[in-house]
Amino acid sequence: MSLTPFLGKVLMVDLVKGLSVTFHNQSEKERITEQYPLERPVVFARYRGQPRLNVNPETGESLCIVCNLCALACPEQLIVVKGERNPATKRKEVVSWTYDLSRCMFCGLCAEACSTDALELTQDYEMALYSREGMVLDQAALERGPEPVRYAK
Amino acid sequence: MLESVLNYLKSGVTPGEAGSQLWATIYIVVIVLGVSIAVIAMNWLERKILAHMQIRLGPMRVGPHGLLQPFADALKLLIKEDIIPANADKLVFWSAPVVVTMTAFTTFLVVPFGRTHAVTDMNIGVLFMLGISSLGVLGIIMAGWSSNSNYPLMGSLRSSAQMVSYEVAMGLAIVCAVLMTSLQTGTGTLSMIGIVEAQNAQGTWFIFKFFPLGFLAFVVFAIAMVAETNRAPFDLPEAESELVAGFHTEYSGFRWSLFFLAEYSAMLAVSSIAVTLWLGGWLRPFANTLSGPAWDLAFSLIPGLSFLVMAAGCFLGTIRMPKIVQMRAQVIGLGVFGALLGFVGLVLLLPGVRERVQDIFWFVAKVACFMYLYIWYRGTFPRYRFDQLMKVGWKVLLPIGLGVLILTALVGMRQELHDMLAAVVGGTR
Amino acid sequence: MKPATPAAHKPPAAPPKPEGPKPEPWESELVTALKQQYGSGILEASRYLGQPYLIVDSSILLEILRRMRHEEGFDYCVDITAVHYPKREQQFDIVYVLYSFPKNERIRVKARIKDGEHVPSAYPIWPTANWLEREVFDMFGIVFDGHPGLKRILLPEDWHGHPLRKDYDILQQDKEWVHINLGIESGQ
Amino acid sequence: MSQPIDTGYLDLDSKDKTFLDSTEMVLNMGPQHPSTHGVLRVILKLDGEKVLGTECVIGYLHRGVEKIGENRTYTMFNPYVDRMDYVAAVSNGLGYCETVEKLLNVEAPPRAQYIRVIMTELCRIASHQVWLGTHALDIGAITPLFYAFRDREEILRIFEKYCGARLTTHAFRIGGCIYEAYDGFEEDVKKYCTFFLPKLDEYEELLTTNRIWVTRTKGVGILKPEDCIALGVTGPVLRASGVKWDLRKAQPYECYKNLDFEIPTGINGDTYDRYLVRIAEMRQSVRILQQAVERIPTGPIMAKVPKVIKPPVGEVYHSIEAPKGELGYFIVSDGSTQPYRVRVRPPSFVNLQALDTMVRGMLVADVVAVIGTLDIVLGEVDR
Repeated sequence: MSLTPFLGKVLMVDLVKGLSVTFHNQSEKERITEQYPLERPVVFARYRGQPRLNVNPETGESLCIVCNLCALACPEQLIVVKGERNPATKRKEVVSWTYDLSRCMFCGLCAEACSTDALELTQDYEMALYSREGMVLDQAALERGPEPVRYAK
Repeated sequence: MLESVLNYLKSGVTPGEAGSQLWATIYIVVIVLGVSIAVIAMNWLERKILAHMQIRLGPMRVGPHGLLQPFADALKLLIKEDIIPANADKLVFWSAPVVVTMTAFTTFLVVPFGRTHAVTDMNIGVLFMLGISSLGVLGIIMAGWSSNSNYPLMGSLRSSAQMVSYEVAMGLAIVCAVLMTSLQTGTGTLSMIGIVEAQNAQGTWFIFKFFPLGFLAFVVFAIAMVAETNRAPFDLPEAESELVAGFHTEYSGFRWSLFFLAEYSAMLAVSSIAVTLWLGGWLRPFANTLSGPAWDLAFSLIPGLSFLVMAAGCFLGTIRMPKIVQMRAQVIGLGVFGALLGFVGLVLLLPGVRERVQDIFWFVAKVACFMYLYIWYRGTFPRYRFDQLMKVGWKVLLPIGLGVLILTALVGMRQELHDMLAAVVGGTR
Repeated sequence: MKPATPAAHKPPAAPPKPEGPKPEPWESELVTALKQQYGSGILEASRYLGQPYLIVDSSILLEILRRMRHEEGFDYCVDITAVHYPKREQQFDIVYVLYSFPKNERIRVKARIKDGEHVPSAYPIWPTANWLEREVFDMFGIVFDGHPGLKRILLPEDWHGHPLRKDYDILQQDKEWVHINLGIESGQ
Repeated sequence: MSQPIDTGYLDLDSKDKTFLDSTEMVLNMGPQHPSTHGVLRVILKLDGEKVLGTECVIGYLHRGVEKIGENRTYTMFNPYVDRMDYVAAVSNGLGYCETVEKLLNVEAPPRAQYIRVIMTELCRIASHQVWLGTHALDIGAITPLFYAFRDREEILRIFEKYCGARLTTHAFRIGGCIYEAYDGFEEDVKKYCTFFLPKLDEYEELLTTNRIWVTRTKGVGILKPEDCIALGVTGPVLRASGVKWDLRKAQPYECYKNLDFEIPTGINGDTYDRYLVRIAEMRQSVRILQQAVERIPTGPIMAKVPKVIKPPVGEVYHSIEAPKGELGYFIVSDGSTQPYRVRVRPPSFVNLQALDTMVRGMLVADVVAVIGTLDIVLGEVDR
């Protein structure tokens, strides 16, 4: 055994090296914890979160044309769209639109399939609920977007 | 009444020496309370320091910077359901944590926090501490055996083997220190107070004595004591990744918290031995180089000042906390805590108090360094395997301990040896 | 030569889409040698999309595998699996994916077996076959003779049926459980 | 000819045959155990602390992925494969997409290939980071876990920016990628490379020379190369035994043939070598990333694939080098929109089989170390 490794072993250089790493990481600027309700994570534009049905901002009409493509694309078959043709405008209009959030895995295939800009997975991530009841979203809830419970005074 | 109190305070002896039952009781109560508070503080500090090493924040929600977290946990543990497994040996299961806690606390009987701040000055103090602290293993075996479950059994068997092995190395290292007390002054002692006095008389802490012999003995002890208290990297009896929780797997609630209490007080106890034997106990640092009344005064101010610095840290913390409504209670709490620390610091600056208290401060400060080391090790090192642990104990520490012991004896007796050799050589001539 | 796919029993009413690549005969020394030795035991040797495969008679399966392992250098058994064709007489295709480290080649050896027919275990040739065969047993109910411990691996011991068979209804077990434990007809 | 290796069956009823034979203990490790990485149950037969034999009980996380695949269209099945090896979801998706592309006889355009390679290599680093953290945690070092997860966070951020999800990414589609690289993608990856290398040194400072780490891992769970091959073990475990085999080199897919990297191998095939190999692999991945980022071509990211995917009748086996080993897909098409049969050849499942060979005669603590070093993900073992 040559001298340097031997000395290193006797003086426990390997252990000291490790100790110095943990010691240096104690500094305040290394800390990465986010204190969640106070600090909120940055969510990027492509994030696939809570689904939303978009409405035409000027008229408030739903952009959905009841083409049923999203329901066909969904691997979990959790979207049910029912519509009927309005004889006046000759356009299909939504009768019921449900989205079962409890089974959704946020793969984004529905939004990709949407032929208009109606269905979109938004950047809202606070979707937790206390029971499964509220997890089947109807058209109104989807257009409204999530309303997370806030525990502020 | 007041007179007797003052008389005792002036006497400068421990309650044991004074033969005062009353004062002994008071001391015991104070020590039990103090150790419990220290364990609570350790709990918080360990979480915080470990978290910071792991680039986390640690507890932040219960109280400012999680200061009340240990209390919240203690409350939770107290009101938890008390579970005794159906197939456990109930009596043994019940008594195991009691044994462990009792032994852990009993060791503090002879720990000298200062010249007069020990319950008694036992003339076999070191032996007493070693003996009692090794009784703790009994409780661990009881816990493991009575749980009637595989993981606790393996944990307790590991623990017993480990503690017994490392006690040997530990004992050798202690003998080195005891040997050093008998040098120069000529009278060896096993009394904890006597050992510190010997260091005072010899003008050096034993860690620096016969460099590097004292240091080596200290290192042997420092490693053995980590193993003795089942802490990382020797925490095999409770290795959570292998044995779930080791010997206390089946324990919950208050019984579990007793194990916790015992573990931390055992850490404090062995650190106290280390401090007493090698780091000059309650003696202030640089007692021989920086001597004189001015230095004495300066060092006696340090306890109070350090509390004031901590208080200032707290106030700084209140300023840096986020200024929002939800955090107001926390800010106020931190401010109050800072004020409390500041008040303690000011009290410690009073002339009457500071002389009596600085011994305790230095002792506690040294023990605190060891506690930090414990946490630091835990944050850094992987865990040894059982056979490797035994190898370190028997094949590394034991020979080093023996060697240091023999060398210490030889170096200490060099004058006598020289004389003897001269006599022999002279005789033959 | 029959195509190695279920198209054989599919109604030929498929739309006239552009035809995909066809399996082409696989010519190599290995195939020639095998054909010489086993004759009609080698039912088919083809390539599909550049991936060679052999279809052999189940009676000589073990022999072929052993030869592949020890003489042809296919030392690594990548995967063993099965495919169920309920409409065929020989309901199961059992597929061995083999790889040769020295040759950097991958081939598939397939055998067709009837429902209930036993297959010799490849465990003595490749120890890795142990769990892979257990999985095939678990999912298809194909019994391997000479396997050291053929029991279910992914599903619990008390599971009924073999779920990757085409006739296995995914709700079957669920319905039964619901019926027994909750006393209702269906949990869906 | 190699000896058949006993891969572990315990005769649990046969203990206590005679009075003096009663020293064996059966220890049930898992499914709820801190270091079985999920819900693996290992039944250990022990003599004191020495392991006489093991038996793995798996399937607690079985979700029937293969059955689901038969009931979904090709496009719909894509998100499900992410949920097998959930710490390396991108690799799963890549393997599946490539296999279907092979069945369709199309190839992703070059730009898509580069994006895919960058994503998969990032994913390999992320997967190895999870492995490093949990493996170190099993051996008792708790801190590397947090450092590894901190650095993995940066990768997940890139994933989220690129495809909108952090873990189960669903990043690729059959025929290429659906997401164009976002603005600053290249810069992010480059920044990550420069950020990560010092961090990797930091992990190494904590572990590589640490005497406790070395004694805990050297000579533990040795796998000889011939055993590796007989047991079908692949990935870093195989390479640590000295077999220089990596599908990225042996049968290059995507654009790996244009990229310059090395295959790190070990010598002894023990836990320490596997650790070194994985660390070296992370360095190689950084190297690949640096090259790939420089060379990303412009162009389309999606090949011409019909909207409804209907591969011609046929079957195909294709495999890629996932972080854990050879991840293969065997897909049988009957010409319809749904696969007739999807078989996944999971690396973790096959690698886990080597556990018994590796731990026999070792101690209980080594079982934990070996489970960690095999780098299994129970989601993939059980599917």
